[in-house]
Amino acid sequence: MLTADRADEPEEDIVASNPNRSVRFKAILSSIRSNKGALIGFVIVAIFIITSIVEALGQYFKVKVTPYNPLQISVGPNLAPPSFQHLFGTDQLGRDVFSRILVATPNDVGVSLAVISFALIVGAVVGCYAGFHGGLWDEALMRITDVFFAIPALVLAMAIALALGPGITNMTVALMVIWWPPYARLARGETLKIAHQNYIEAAKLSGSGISKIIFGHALPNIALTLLIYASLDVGTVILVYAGLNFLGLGIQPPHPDWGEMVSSYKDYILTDPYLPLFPGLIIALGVIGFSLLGDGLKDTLMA
Amino acid sequence: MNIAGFIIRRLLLAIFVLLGVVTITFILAHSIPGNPVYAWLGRDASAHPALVQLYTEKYHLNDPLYIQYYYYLSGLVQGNLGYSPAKGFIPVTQVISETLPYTLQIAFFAIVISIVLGVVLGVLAARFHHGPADKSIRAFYLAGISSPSFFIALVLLIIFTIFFHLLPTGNAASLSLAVPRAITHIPMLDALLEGNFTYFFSALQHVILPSLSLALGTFGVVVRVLRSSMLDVMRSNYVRTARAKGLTENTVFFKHGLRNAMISVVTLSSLIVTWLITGTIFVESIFSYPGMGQYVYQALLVQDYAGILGTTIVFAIIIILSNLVADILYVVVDPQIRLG
Amino acid sequence: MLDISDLSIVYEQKKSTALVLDNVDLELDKNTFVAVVGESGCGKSTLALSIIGLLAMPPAKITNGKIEYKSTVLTALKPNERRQFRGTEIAMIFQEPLTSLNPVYKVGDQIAEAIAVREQRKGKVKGDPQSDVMQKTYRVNDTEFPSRLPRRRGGTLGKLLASEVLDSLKRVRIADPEQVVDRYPFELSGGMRQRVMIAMALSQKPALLIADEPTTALDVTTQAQVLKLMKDLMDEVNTSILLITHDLAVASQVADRVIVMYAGEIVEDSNVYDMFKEPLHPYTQGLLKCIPSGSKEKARLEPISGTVPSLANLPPGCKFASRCPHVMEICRKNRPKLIEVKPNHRVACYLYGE
Amino acid sequence: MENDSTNPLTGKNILVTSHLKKYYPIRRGFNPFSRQKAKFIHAVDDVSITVPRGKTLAILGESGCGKTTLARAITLLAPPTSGEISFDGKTIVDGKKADVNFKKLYRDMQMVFQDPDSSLDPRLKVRDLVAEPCKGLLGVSRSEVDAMVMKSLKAVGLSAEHAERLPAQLSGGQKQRVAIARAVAPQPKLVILDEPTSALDASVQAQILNLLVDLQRNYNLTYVLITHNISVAEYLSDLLIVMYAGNIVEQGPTASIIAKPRHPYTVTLIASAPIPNPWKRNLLNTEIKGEVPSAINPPSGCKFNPRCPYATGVCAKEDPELREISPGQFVSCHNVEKTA
Repeated sequence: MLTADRADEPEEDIVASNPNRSVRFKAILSSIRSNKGALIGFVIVAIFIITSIVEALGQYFKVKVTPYNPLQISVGPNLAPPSFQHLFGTDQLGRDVFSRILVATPNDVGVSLAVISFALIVGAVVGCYAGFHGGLWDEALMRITDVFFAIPALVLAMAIALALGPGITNMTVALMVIWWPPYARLARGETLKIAHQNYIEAAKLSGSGISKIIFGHALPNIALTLLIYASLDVGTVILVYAGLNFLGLGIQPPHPDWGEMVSSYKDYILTDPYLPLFPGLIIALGVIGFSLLGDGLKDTLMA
Repeated sequence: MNIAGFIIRRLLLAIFVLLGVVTITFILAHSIPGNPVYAWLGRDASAHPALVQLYTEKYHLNDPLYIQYYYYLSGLVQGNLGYSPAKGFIPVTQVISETLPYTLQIAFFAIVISIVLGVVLGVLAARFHHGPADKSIRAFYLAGISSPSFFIALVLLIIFTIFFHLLPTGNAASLSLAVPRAITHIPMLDALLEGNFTYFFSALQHVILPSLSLALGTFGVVVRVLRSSMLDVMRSNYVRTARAKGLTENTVFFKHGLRNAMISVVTLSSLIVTWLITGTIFVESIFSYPGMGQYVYQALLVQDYAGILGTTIVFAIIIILSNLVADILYVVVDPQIRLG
Repeated sequence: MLDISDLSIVYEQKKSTALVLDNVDLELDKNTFVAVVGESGCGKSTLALSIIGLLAMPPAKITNGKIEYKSTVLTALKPNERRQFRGTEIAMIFQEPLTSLNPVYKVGDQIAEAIAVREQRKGKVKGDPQSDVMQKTYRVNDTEFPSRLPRRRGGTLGKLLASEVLDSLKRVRIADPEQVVDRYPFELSGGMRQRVMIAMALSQKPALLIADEPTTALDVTTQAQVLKLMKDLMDEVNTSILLITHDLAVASQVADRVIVMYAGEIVEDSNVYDMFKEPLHPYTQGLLKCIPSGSKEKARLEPISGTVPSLANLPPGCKFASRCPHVMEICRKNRPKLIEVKPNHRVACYLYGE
Repeated sequence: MENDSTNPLTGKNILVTSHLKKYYPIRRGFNPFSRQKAKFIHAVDDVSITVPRGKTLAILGESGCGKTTLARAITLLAPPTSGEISFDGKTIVDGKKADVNFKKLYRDMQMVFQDPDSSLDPRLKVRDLVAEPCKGLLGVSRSEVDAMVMKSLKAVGLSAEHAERLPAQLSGGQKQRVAIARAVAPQPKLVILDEPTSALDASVQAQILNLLVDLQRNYNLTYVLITHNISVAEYLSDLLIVMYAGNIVEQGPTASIIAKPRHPYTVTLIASAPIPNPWKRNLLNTEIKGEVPSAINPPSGCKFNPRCPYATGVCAKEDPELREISPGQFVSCHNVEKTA
C-alpha cells in the first residue's frame, strides 16, 4: 500500500524540509521529542552521562561529589536497609551503596562508549574499504569476521583478560578487539548497497579517487545506519562489561563497579536481597535507556 | 545451487572458522609472558617444575612457533586440552564431557522457551501494533534484554525459591536420586529412555529456573525482530495482493505475513545461541548447576587457563554448529535459496 | 455498475493536509475498458485503491462522497463487509509483478487460494447478492475456509482447484501451465509474473478488474503482449477493466474510454476517439503535445510550462490556471465543474460554457 | 556508416569501438565436486560502433540487451573484457588493457544517469554536486569553480537559488537538470545519456528533451543516448543502433530505420511501441512470440530465432553478420529480404 501512497503523494513541501546539517540535527532532536520512548531513553542516557562526567571530574579534582566516601568502611551500620541516610542501604562493611554506584558510573559508561566509538570508526573504515575494493580484502575481512562471530564476545574477552591480566584498560582493549568485526560487516553490507547507486559512479566520472569516494560519499551516507546500530549496541557492551566485572576481570577491589557489586553482594541475597538488586537495576536502567534511544532513533530516522 | 552443494560449502566454511578459532586460542595461549606451559597448567605450574619440564619437551615449546602450532593442533585433534587445576588436574576434556551435557539441557529448554515466548509475543505485538498489548509487550521484553542474566537469575531466585519456595535450586536434580545410566550422556534424555520419571521430573524442576533466566534475557530479541519484520512484510506488495483477493485479515497475517517474517527469525537463531551459551556462565554459578558454565566460572577464579581455552573452543563449536543448523533451516524456509 | 460520486480524499500528515482526490465523479459500465491517465501525484492510484478498499486509513481519509457498487454503498461498509467485495467482485493487479506475488509459495497455490475464496463465497451466499440479507449472511459466516493453502491436490476440492488453476493459466496463454503451477515467482520472468497476476485476478471472476500501471515495469514487447492479453480477456471473461496509466499512448491503444486526471481531479472524460480527435481540456492538449513524435529537426516539443500546484496548498481557482495557455480572469477565481459539453464528453474548463 | 568509419584518426568520429565484449562471470556456489565449467553472461558480445562528432547516436533495446553495459564499458566504469575503444583520436582501450589518464578522459566524456534520485548524493547541496567534477577534473581555482557551477546551472535552466538546495528539495525534473548540469560543467565533448527521461513524467520529459537539444546546439556536444523508448530515440538521435541480447541487430540513420525497419526484431519493437492514436492500434494487431532470452543460456545462432516469424533452419545454426542492405543501414539477419 505504501508504494502506491508514495507514488501518489504530491511533490509538495520539498523546500521546507532539511535545508542543511544544523537543521537536520534539530530535526533529530525534534523527532526525539515527538517519540515518547526515545524521549525517556534520551533522559536516562543524559542522566547517566552527566553523572559520569560529574563523577569523573570529581575524582580528577578530588572533590567529593558522592554523599559518602564510597571506599570508606563503616560510614553507617553494616547491612543497613535503604533509608534517607543511605538511599540504597549499606553493605557488609558498612559502605554506602548509593555512593559506590555513583562512583562506578564513569567507569561503566566511559568504557562502553569508548568501545563503541572504536568499533564504529575502525569497523566503518575497514568495512567500507573492503566493500569498495572487493577481491582479496573483502574475502579476508569476511573470513576474519566469521571467526570472530563464532566466539562469544564475553568468552573471548575472558580469555584475553587472562592473557593480559585483569583491569579496566586491559578489559577495554579486549572489548575493542572483539567489538569491531560486526561493524565492519555492517559497513561492508551498507557499502555494497550504495556502491550500486549511481552517485558513486558519477563521483568516479568526476575524477574522485577511492579515498575521496569513501570519505566524501560512502561514509557520510552509511553513517546514519551505523550510528543507529551503535546506539542500540551500547547496551550490549554495558551488559558484557558488567558480566566481566561480575566475573572479577575488570576493575579490582576495593574500587567498586556495578557488575562486581552484584557479584560480591549476591551472597547476602537470603538476608538482604536489596543489596545485589540495586546495582543490577542500575545496569538494567542504563541498558534500557540506550535501547529506547536507539529504537526511537531507528523508528524516526529510518522510516 | 543444490542443497548438498550448499551444505558442503557451509561445512567447509565451518571447518575454516574452527581453525581460525583454534588459531586465536593458540595466539592467546602463547601471548602469556613466559612459558605457555604456565597457561596450560595454570598458576600452580610453578609448584610442579617437573611437569613444566615434561610439557615443554612434549609440546616442543623451545622450537619455532609453527612447530608449536603443529603440536598444538595435533594435541587438539587427539582431544588433549591440557589439565585443569580447578578440578585437581584431571584432563580438561574429561571435565567438559562431564559438564557439557548439563549445559545442553539448560540450553535446550532456554531455546525452546525463548523462541516460543518470542514468537507468540512478537506475533501479538505485530497484530495489535501501537495498541496497549504492543506497549506492554515492549516494556516486558525491554526489561528482559536490558537486564544482565545474573541479575535476572538473582531476581528469579528471590521470587521462586526464597519467597515462595516453589522450585528447588542447586544441582541438576535431587541429590538423593541416582543419575540414570549413560546412554546419550544427557541425563534427562537418559532418564526418559530408561523410564526413570522420578529423576526426570526432579531434573525438570531444577532446570526451569536456570533456563528461564536465560530465556528471559533473549526472547526479546526474537520479539523485536519478528515484530519489525512482520510490520515490514504487512506493508509489502504481496500482502496487498493477498488482501485484494479478499482473504480475511487473519489469513493474510498468518499465512502470507508470518511465514515470510519467520525467515528473519531464523537468521537470528545463532545470535540467540551465542547469548544463551554465554549466559550459562553466570546462571549456572548462581543456581549451582553442575554444567560447563559453572566450570568456566570456577576456572576463572583460579586462573585455570587450560580450562578457559578448552571451553572457548567448545563454545565456538556449539555456535558454529548452530550456525550450520540455521543455514540449513534458512534453505528450508526460503525457496529462493533452495532453488535459486 | 460502479458509481463514484463527489469522492474527496485527503492525506493527513503531521504538518499539512493534502487533498489527493477532489470531488471525483465517475460512473463505470459493464464490459468497458476504461483508462485513467495522469502524471505522478494526480491521485489515480489513490482512486484505484479507494475503489477496492485497500487505501490505508489513516493517513487517508474520505471527507466527502461515496462509492456505490451494484447499489451497495461500499464506503459505508465495515472493513469486514467491504472485504467480501474484494477479489470476486472487484479485483486488482499491481505495478510490480515480482513483489506482488508471495515469494515463498508456488504460483499454483497462490491461484488456488484465490479460487478457493470464490468457491467459498459461492457456496455460502444465497439469494440476491445486493440485498441486505446477503450482507448479514456474510457477517455470520465469516470464517475463512481454507485456512491453509491446498498444497496437496487430492480430494474433491483439490481436484477442482488443480484443474481450475491450470485453466486459468491457460487462459492467460502461458506456455507449459503444468510446469508453471509448481514454480515459485522468482523463477518466472516479469511478463510471466504479470500473466500469473492476471490469471489469479480473473480466476475469481470479478466484475471489475483494476490494473494499476500493470506494464510500467515491463519491456516494450512484453507490455504489448500483456496489454493485448488484457484486451482479449475482457470480452472472454465478461469483465470491465479500469487501467491506471501515466501513458496516454497506452490508453489510446487499448481503452474504450479515457479519463484524464490532474492534481486530484478529473479534468476530462470521453470515449477514446473523441479524446484523441479533439481533446478539449488544455491539460490534455498539452500532454499530447509533450509526446515526442518525429525528429528534433522537424518540430520542437511544447512542454507544459510550470509545475503541479502543491496539493496541501491549492489555489482558489482552476488548479491548471498557472500553467494554462488559455487562462482567463475567472479561472483564477473559481474552480470549473466537470460538465458534459458534448454527448459523453465531460470536461472541467471555463473555455466550454458556464 | 560513413566512409571513414574504419579510420578513427581522421577526426570525424569522436568515439569508435571495435569488437567490444563484456562478459560477466556467474558466481556459482563453491562446490569442489562440481565439474561445471565457469559460465559467463555475454552482456555485450562483439559490438562495434562509430559516433560522429556533434551527432547523436541512440542505442535502443529492451532491458538486458546490454545497452547499459555498453555505456559502462565505454566510460570504463566496467572495463571491457576485450575489444578496442578509441576516443577523440586516442586509443583508450586496446585489447584487454585500459591504460588511460582517467581525469583527462572524463574531462571530455561525461554521463547522465537514468534515475536522478540515485545519481545525486543525497547529502550534498546542488552547488557541491555540480562543483565536484569541476574540482576533480579541471584543477581550477575556487572562484573559477563557482563561476562554472553558476554557468552550467544557468544553462540547464536553474537559478542561483537552487544551488543551495539538497536533492530532496527538488522536483524530479529539477533533479535531472542538476544531473545534466553536473555532466556538462567540465565542458565535455561526449555525453552519454543513460535513459535520461525514463524516470520522469511526460510533461517533464518534454522539457528535458528540449534542454538536451539546446545544450547540444550551444556546446557542440556529441551524445550517445541509451534508451528503450523509440519516440525518444527518434526525437533526439541521428543514428540508431538496435541491440538484442548483447548483439547489434540493426544500425543506420534513425529516420530510415524508423521508416523502414528491416530486422524482424526492430519491426516487432517498433510495432509494440504504443502511439497516441486510437485509430491505429498497431500494438493490438501485432503477434509477438516469447520473451527476451536468458543471458546465461542464449539460443544458438541468431539469438532472435526462437521468436522470429521468419526463422529458417540456418537461423538456429549460424550467427548472422551485419550486412549493409541500403546506404548506411546495416542488418544482421539471414532472411532480411523477407521484411522488405
